[in-house]
Amino acid sequence: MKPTTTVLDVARIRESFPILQREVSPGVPLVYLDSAATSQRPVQVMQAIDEFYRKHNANIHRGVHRLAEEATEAYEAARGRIADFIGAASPREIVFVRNTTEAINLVARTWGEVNLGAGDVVLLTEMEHHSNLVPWQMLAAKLGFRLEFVPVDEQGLLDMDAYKELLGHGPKLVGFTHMSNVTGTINPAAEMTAMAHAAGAVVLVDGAQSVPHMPVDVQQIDADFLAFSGHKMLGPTGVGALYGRQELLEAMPPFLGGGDMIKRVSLEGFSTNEVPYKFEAGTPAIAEAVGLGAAVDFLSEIGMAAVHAHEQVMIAYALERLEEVPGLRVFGPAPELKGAVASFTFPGAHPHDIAQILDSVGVAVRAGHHCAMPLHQKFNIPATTRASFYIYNRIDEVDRLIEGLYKVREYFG
Amino acid sequence: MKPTTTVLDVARIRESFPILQREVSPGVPLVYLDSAATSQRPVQVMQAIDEFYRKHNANIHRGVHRLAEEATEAYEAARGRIADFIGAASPREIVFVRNTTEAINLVARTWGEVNLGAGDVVLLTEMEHHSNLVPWQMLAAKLGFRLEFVPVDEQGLLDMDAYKELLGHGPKLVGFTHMSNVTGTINPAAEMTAMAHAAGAVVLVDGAQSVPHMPVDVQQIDADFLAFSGHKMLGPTGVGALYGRQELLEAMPPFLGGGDMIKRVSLEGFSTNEVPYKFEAGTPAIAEAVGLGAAVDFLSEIGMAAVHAHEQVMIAYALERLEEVPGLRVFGPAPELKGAVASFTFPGAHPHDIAQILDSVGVAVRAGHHCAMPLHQKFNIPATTRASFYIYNRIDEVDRLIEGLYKVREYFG
Amino acid sequence: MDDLYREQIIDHYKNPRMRGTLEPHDYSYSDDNPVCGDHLRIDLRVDETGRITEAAFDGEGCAISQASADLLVESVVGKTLEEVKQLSKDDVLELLGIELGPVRLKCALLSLKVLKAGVYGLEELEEELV
Amino acid sequence: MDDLYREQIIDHYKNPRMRGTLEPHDYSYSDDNPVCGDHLRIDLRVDETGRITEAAFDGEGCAISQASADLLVESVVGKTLEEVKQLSKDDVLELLGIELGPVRLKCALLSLKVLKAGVYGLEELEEELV
Ligand SMILES: Cc1ncc(COP(=O)(O)O)c(C=O)c1O
Ligand SMILES: Cc1ncc(COP(=O)(O)O)c(C=O)c1O
Repeated sequence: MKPTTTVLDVARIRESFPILQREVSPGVPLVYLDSAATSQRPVQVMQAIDEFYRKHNANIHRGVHRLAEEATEAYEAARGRIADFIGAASPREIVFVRNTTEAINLVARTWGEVNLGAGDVVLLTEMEHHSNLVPWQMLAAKLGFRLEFVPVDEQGLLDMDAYKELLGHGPKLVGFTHMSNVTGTINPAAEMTAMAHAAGAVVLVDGAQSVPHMPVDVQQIDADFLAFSGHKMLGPTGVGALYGRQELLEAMPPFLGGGDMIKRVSLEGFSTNEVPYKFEAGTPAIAEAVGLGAAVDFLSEIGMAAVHAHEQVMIAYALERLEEVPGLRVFGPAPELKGAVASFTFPGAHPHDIAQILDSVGVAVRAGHHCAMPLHQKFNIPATTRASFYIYNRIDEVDRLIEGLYKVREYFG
Repeated sequence: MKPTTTVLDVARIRESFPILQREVSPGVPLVYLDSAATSQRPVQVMQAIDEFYRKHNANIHRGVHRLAEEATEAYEAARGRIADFIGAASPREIVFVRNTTEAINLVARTWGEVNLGAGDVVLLTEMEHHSNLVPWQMLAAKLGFRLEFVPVDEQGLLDMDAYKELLGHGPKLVGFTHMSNVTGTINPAAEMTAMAHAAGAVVLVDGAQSVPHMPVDVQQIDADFLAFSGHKMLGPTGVGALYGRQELLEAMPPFLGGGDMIKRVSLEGFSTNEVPYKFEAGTPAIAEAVGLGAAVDFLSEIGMAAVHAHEQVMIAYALERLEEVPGLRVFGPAPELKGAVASFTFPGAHPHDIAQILDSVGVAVRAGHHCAMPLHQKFNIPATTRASFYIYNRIDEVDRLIEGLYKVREYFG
Repeated sequence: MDDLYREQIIDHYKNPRMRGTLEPHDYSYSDDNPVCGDHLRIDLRVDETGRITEAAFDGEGCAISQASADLLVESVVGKTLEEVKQLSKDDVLELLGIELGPVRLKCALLSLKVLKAGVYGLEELEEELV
Repeated sequence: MDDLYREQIIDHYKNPRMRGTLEPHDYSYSDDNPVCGDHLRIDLRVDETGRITEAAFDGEGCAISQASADLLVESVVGKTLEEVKQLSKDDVLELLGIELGPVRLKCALLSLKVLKAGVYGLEELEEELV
């Protein structure tokens, strides 16, 4: 049944997103269903960046002049807002990075480098994004530890019995995505971290898809590390964050070397700065951090519970309609177990061609392996087409997607 | 003698920089002399970012929909413009990074990791920024190679006889800054790379200060690697570039692991993508790269030779006036051997206090070790105050600086 | 869109003329398009004068990549290896008869890339194709 | 600015009352402000009841950090170690009598940081000072 409204005032939200007024070609308005790849940005975020550059722009930390102080305050205030947003105990637990990928590499190259060795096990899952797989493969090749994987079933859910069993191998680190970017599966993070902690493991949660779309509280899920990207949560590109528990961060060696991460340097050596600065070498993405702060404000004003509720309505309706399309196969569990992401295949039509035909009617979706080749291998398909939704999507945009899919059938059916 | 004009139409240039209209406190207009830390951004750059977000924003490379194609084209076009700007043979030789610091760490962790070992020598200079020192110290601690340093004389010039001698130790890599961010010294890059190549070394040039301020052509100076930051050359924060000769880049292992840098991934392992993508893991700073492209256009329109000529006039006049101030000591060589950077000390007044008093009259300068502690140790001082100039600085802003310094004398003289 | 999926392309995609493998062959090469996980292999048989006598492709991928492979492989039979080396991106686009954005261009050119790699070795052609 | 460099501060900077070193001492700690390379050391002598009988600081730095060190060290003579543990950022700012931006705040608080680190151990105080 088609819902007539959701919990959000989508019309009002859309006023903040000028790109959604765009036509893809004359007379063909944009239906943006690719937010799992990157979200759009509201004018509030663009204005925060613009205002920073117009009024306060300077390099931070080392300056005593007015602009430098204002820039430092703006940057650190953003850190504080992000800490609050995910329930961190202190802003010091937030390290600014470029994106989720860098955040995970940072953990691998610092915590991993000193805590992992031959004979150790790192436990991941079969549904990981390459970002939470390749860094561990690179490190494993170097240090000689073993990777193990929690299997995914045909519904796209983790096999929790297998998880329990694999924890018995005593992994030093457990890393899993909070929400799959392919199936939308929301993993039971709090339960999984509790089990991992009981088995003595440190837990890294890939929050790239969860932090933008649902309430995430690091203390409630008890994550040791949480990685996420600004660009998927209304913020600018070029900035993301790594949350790390303070005592872990303090015990870790530095990541990149350079300015700001040091306390003292001589030609002979250096000593490191305090956390989180120890991990932020060189001039950071200052304006982008400020922009991410504005994005967090925008989301907080709506409320993450409302964001999630809206998306639940969207995905339930989308799955219902997708099932009507003859031959279409959707991957992933029931709507209440997942976020607003639907990946599917269609017999006889390559995912790229589906995306292209949808594009011709204005519907922007993604096609490919979505940086999760192993999960596609598991499902025995090279690629899928993926539609993903966010706060600015309307119910009737699902209908536009379905119309486009009927057009695909005309060509390839 | 006070020059009445320079080669640039500074009044017109200033129209593009709204922040320069700002007052630091009521009635006290801003005199921004801190461009060596970070430059200001022209509206053209802000507009390029804004327009990207308003019209073309999407994730790149993996998308077939219209926005994704436009975003990919914009990002790659920026890469091409940056390649042209520094005379690279191909856009493939440009890797987008966060900043100079990351660029140098990238070289250390990829080229360095496979080419350096116990018994090897890496030759740097005493005037390096921490960004071109700490990454090598970290790697040396791990791999056991030795760091050697070309000495700096009291004028702030490299000792070229010592350089020749040190090349005799057969360094595998020579790394030096093209322009010092403390003394402004411009090192003879072409001559130094020729000598280093003759000695069999690979050469990394830190272009953080040179690329923004003078014509730099990688083929003319024959650098193997050149690192620079967008934020010091009118571009946004969060983006910079590493130039690397294509055959070197191709032979190097990847840097960070994750999406986009791979060709194929399975649970067992991965194969890497082509250069430069091999080095760009995860969603890059897309809008920022586009902004940097606009910054390069802005600079190209002015012409880098004109930029340098303007700054020569500025620094010659600034040095002349600084010498008038009793007791003030300026570090660095004669104006024709340096960029538009003047670092100085004043007896009885700490550099921080000088900067603070200058701030009170609207003059924004930087105080501290400028991330070059070893050079300050060499000069036997903990810190300096630094004034630095760019295309938007007027001759009379030098006079404002000098007035401020006389005020410092009143307090601390 | 009607441009992009004109009948000829859908036809070559659904009913490829040149799909198959040649065993034995004189030249063979396979590669992927990492963007979408497409895979393509091209086999060639060549006579003493360096002229291609038989050609076949196999793999999976989108309509653009498969139709382009079919059209391209069809077009090289009877050509010399030297002539194959001269083939350009524009030749492939002419065979397809459509305009393409940068991402789909990779799909369309995968077949040319694989063909040339088989004939020459990968290093040399990367340059040429960009 | 007149606020920032009011006479008392310039006076304590130019003519510090408490500059020196105590050898032997009961407590001593030194640290840097990495932002500017300032360096500060504080020495204390304490009687059996835990009351500070003598105190001195040494180091180099800006007027704010040096005047703050001089004022703070002067103020702790006669206090107990327990009382020193209670000292807060606001106590230092009150001694200085000025308002400060975030960067200069670090200069002003370096002396408190060093003093407390000497009394307690560095880990505990980092939390407290932010
Ligand atoms: C010579 C030099 N190298 C490297 C850097 C580091 O630049 P970034 O902080 O953008 O990484 C700077 C800037 O402070 C510099 O002046
Ligand atoms: C689950 C998941 N992890 C990691 C990433 C990587 O994010 P980024 O490209 O911003 O580093 C993504 C985004 O594609 C994702 O969906």
